[in-house]
Amino acid sequence: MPQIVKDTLENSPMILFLAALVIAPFVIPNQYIVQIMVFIGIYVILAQSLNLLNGYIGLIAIGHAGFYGIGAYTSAKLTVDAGLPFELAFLCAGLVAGAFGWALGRPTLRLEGIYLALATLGFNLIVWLVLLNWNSFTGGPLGIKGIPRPTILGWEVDTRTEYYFFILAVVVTVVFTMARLVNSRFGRALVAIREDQLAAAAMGVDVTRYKVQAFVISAFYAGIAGACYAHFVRYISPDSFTMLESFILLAILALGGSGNMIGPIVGAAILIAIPELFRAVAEYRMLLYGLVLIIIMQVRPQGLFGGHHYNLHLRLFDRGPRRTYRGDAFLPSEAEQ
Amino acid sequence: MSGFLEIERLGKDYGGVKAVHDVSLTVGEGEIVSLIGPNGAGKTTLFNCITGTASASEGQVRYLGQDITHLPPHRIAEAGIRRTFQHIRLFREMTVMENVLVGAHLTTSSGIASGILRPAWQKKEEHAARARVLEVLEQFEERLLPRVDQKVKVLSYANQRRVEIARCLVSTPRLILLDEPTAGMNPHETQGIVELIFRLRDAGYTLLVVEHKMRLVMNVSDRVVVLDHGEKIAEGPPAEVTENPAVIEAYLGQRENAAIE
Amino acid sequence: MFEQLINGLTQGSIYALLALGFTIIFGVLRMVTFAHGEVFMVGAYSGFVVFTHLQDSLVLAIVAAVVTTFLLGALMEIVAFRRLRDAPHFSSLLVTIGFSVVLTQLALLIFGAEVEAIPMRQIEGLAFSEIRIGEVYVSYLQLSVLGVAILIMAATFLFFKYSRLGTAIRATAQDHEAAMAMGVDVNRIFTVTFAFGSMMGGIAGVLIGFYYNLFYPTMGVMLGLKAFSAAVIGGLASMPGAIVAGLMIGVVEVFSVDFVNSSFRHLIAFVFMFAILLIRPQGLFGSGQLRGARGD
Amino acid sequence: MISTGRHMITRRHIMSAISGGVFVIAASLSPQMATAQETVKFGVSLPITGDMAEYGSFIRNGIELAIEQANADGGVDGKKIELVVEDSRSDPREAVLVAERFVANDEILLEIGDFTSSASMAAAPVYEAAGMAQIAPTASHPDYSGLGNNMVRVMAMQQAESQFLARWAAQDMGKAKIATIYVNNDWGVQANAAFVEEAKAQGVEVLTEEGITPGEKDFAAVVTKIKNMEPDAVFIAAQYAEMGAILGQSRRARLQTQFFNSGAPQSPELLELAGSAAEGIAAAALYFADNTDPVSRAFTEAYVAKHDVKPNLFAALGYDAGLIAVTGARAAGGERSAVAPAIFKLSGFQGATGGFDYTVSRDPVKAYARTTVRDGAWVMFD
Repeated sequence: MPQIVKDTLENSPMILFLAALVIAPFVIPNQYIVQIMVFIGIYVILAQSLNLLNGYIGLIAIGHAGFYGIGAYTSAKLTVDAGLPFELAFLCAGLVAGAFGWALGRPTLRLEGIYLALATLGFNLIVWLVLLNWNSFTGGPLGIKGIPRPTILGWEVDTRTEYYFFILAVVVTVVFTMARLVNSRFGRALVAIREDQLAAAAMGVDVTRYKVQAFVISAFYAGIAGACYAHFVRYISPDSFTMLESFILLAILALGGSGNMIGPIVGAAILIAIPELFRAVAEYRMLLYGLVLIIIMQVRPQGLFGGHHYNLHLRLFDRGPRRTYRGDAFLPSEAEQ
Repeated sequence: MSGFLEIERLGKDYGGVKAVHDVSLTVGEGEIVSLIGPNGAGKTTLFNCITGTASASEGQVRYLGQDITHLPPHRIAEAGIRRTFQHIRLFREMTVMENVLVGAHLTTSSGIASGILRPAWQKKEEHAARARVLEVLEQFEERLLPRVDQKVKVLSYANQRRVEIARCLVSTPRLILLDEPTAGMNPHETQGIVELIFRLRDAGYTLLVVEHKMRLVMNVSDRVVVLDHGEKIAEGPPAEVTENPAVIEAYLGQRENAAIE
Repeated sequence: MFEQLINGLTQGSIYALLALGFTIIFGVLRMVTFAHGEVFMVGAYSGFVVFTHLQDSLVLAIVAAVVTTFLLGALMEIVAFRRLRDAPHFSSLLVTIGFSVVLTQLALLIFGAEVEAIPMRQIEGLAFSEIRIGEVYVSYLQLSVLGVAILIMAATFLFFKYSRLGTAIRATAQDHEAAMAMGVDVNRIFTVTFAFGSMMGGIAGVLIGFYYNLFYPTMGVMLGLKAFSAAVIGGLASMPGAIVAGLMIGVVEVFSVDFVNSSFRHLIAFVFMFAILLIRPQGLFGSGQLRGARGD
Repeated sequence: MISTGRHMITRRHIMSAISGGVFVIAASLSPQMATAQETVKFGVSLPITGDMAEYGSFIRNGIELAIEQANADGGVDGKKIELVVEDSRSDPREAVLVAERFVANDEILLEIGDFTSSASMAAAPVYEAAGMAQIAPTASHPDYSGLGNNMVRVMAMQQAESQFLARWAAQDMGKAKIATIYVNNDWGVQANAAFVEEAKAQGVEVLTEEGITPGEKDFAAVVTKIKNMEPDAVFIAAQYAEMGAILGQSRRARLQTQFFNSGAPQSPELLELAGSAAEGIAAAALYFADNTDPVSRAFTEAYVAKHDVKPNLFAALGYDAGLIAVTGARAAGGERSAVAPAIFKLSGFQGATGGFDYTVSRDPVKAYARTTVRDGAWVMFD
């Protein structure tokens, strides 16, 4: 059987799922559902960005909405005030957020556990308060309106379906790049630091450098999510980036599970879809998130998909070694439980 | 020969408690030196000072003439020094393959961009690393190879010890510090480790071993250094050290002069 | 200037009182609770309900607040900490974040978003009477808040210094295993301590609720964050530290209003906390060896 | 692709593919049942929950009263008007989602809502794109009506009220030095900016502009700072909760001055909260319970009859929004895009909050009355 067929079979679940996502906007009559899927896409990017810190390298950040806000405001200011083309502003949103990731990661290297969590929360509050009070630059509570629709190399992303495909493309890129990253030497170093920082250093892993890099990449992805949100809602104000937003991300990771690529996707899909799909629940949206945080920790602390080592890497482009053990008597290890 | 690893008047105290005090010793290239002494004699603290896990309060550690006393652990690892730990410190949620691959961290160089784009050299490097891991695991015959894709937390205690040693070997270091490598192993398994140590010596590695099993120390070590209460009380070839009255007193003193073993 | 200092100290004593609850909880459990602001709110509301619906006596209101927050604290400790004893300590923090969100939302559902207040005629006398110190007027209410805050702090000190239970709690704080070995029922101590810390929050709630005479579901959010900062700045396990840090934040805030603008008061308080975390993570008064929380 | 290190297709692979597919299909069957055509539907987007829920309920009462009266007198072309109320929590993102649902549901002819300017402005592009009229009862942001030809403003622009107060303070009362305190939300910033601009134009020295974070309780520091500046008057842009606390704490800090308020005019809750500290404060009134104007009196009586409590400005604005919606619907003949043009032809239309003349400008100009608090009650100032 030619290799290409074997690979396609191997990756059938993901290909089927992607195919379903591509045809979804045409199959679904109600534009409103497409709208929800755009928000799910944004939260998947955000959840994956936090997953890199909380799940992979084990740095607990509970103030991630700060980077989300920085990305959104950067992209908005660059397009609305500076008139930059969307592509550039979108990239800058990630870079500026990444820079703040460095600014937060670098000085908090010495902090551990609770103290690091408090520092990230402090960062979130400071960002929120600066956005709220710097009226001249950020518009304060008035926020920024009239943020243009994205234009990619001439393609005016106008209708909701077009925006859906834009977000789908961004989400696939983010998930794909992160999947590859965490499955490479870099990813192994992150997980080693999570498991045992001291042993990792003894193996030659420069722990401080990786911690800062993890913060920068995570902040970059969160900034990109912020830009996606800004150009979709076309109006942003500080109260979309408060600490409650960070708690929603924590609930998503808690429900879906962190430390692998699937948990955040499932968590985001469930927690963002439910309040929108079932209007009755909408009023109790935040109550739902709070209850998820309390109950999931009692029932299944590692979350639905936590504790497993799922790695989403597309065999199609990655001629990894087929067998990890030369020789015929390959004893199949029991299922990945 | 000399000048490979020199420790000069090394001291380390934790808030007034002198864990290691004024210890000097040298390890020549290709030599196997054992470090023995009763519990709490400062053996592991000395190890930690050499590998940067702890920073020495006074004195100096020189490796190949270079002062590495206050280098961070990863820089000391770069210099070619590897260690195992008294209490096993493996990456529990990672598989055997991944644990040892982290051991090969310094022999590979792919970073963020190459991790994502996966250029040809990165794939080649990854294959080479995985192949080298399998080679190292083969030294432990059938014990580790079949379990290469299992998480280390499900392995037996002895197997975990072996993975820790494999993790050191995979990046062909020049100096290996083994902290009680056969702790918790039965005689048969201990013999496996002894044979491994001999193979390593023949391959030209230099070893500094902390051990309690006297039989193993006797037939493996070129030289033996004895620590007691943080101070070096004896040094020399194994036969000579066992006759040394200070050593006997240090060991036996604790058993109220029970019959000589 | 002196008048602003009084304002600063009053505001600071409120933060200190709340931070004290944090410090007691962290001191023993080595865990930070994120729901302390909401426990404060629950205390305030229980006092308000009793005062307006049952009988308008401040003492009854305080008793109601004490009972509700003590029980709520016990419940939270069991759900967030006791059942998660062996889970990574981050899970417990997540559960307290869950509680803080749930408590606010429940209050919204039960009491609605409207700001409620005790009709002025009921407390007109207390609200506006004041006495003169030099050329400055200090209202009875301000005095009562300062007074009760000091009273409670003193009582806490005495309780921990001399009472049998207090010593048992301090022993558990030093070393859980050793205390267990001495026959101390550590689980009960954890629950009682958490409940005691929450009760402190409840008392602060009813006091401050009546002082400002404003009751709304999100009243505990900003105060909780400030008390959180005070506990951190003071050194998470040191009670004197929490009190001094609380007063410092109060004064820093008030003078930031005076010299800059009142919209910066919260920003400056959190920048202050962030800076302390970076420079001295164990806080101004915390001792070095309390480097991190349980588990690292 | 969910390869778990082994190279076989397992049960879990198939499961995840199916779950992906199911999720997509289930999502598309969400309830959108059509109902018979004998009713006309108005969408209502308001904060039913969240921090602004109480203002949402006042406005909703006003709208429902107007709709009941309209249904009693024949509805629209004989069809009964039915309100489809959705909770936006006045959060811009939710308001956009609510707008999407209204626009997607072709039963709905027009939309009344949202409470805050930011939520209304976030949703405006959605209504504009669908050509559906958006009647915002309380959006006072200057840019709101310019966002499209379907945006109908009911409340006068914030500037108007602030300018009225500034002129009242400067010209009639001759105040020379004024300090301002404003709640740092989109409405507060607007109200304060307009007041300061007009006050400076009138030659008044503005001592300081103190922003307070929404939900704040402690104003001792602010009030003491302002007292030391010895202002002739203090303008406060805040709703009754913060306003009551500021007045109470000003009394404690012995700050005696003429207070002007925008945000809680004629609010009974303010009197209950501030008690005697509210004596003498000045506020402009668009709607005034004891107003002698016939339409306003009729509205007050109907409201008291239904809710046995006096209506406030927000209820009155909701009522006017309802009236305007009905007038527009009756003239539009069931055509969405015809509603707004019909409304913009209105002139000399009398509502509970005064006259509307859209032919002059899309931003209704209102006459304000001067009110104050004497012996614990809102009364006319002069």
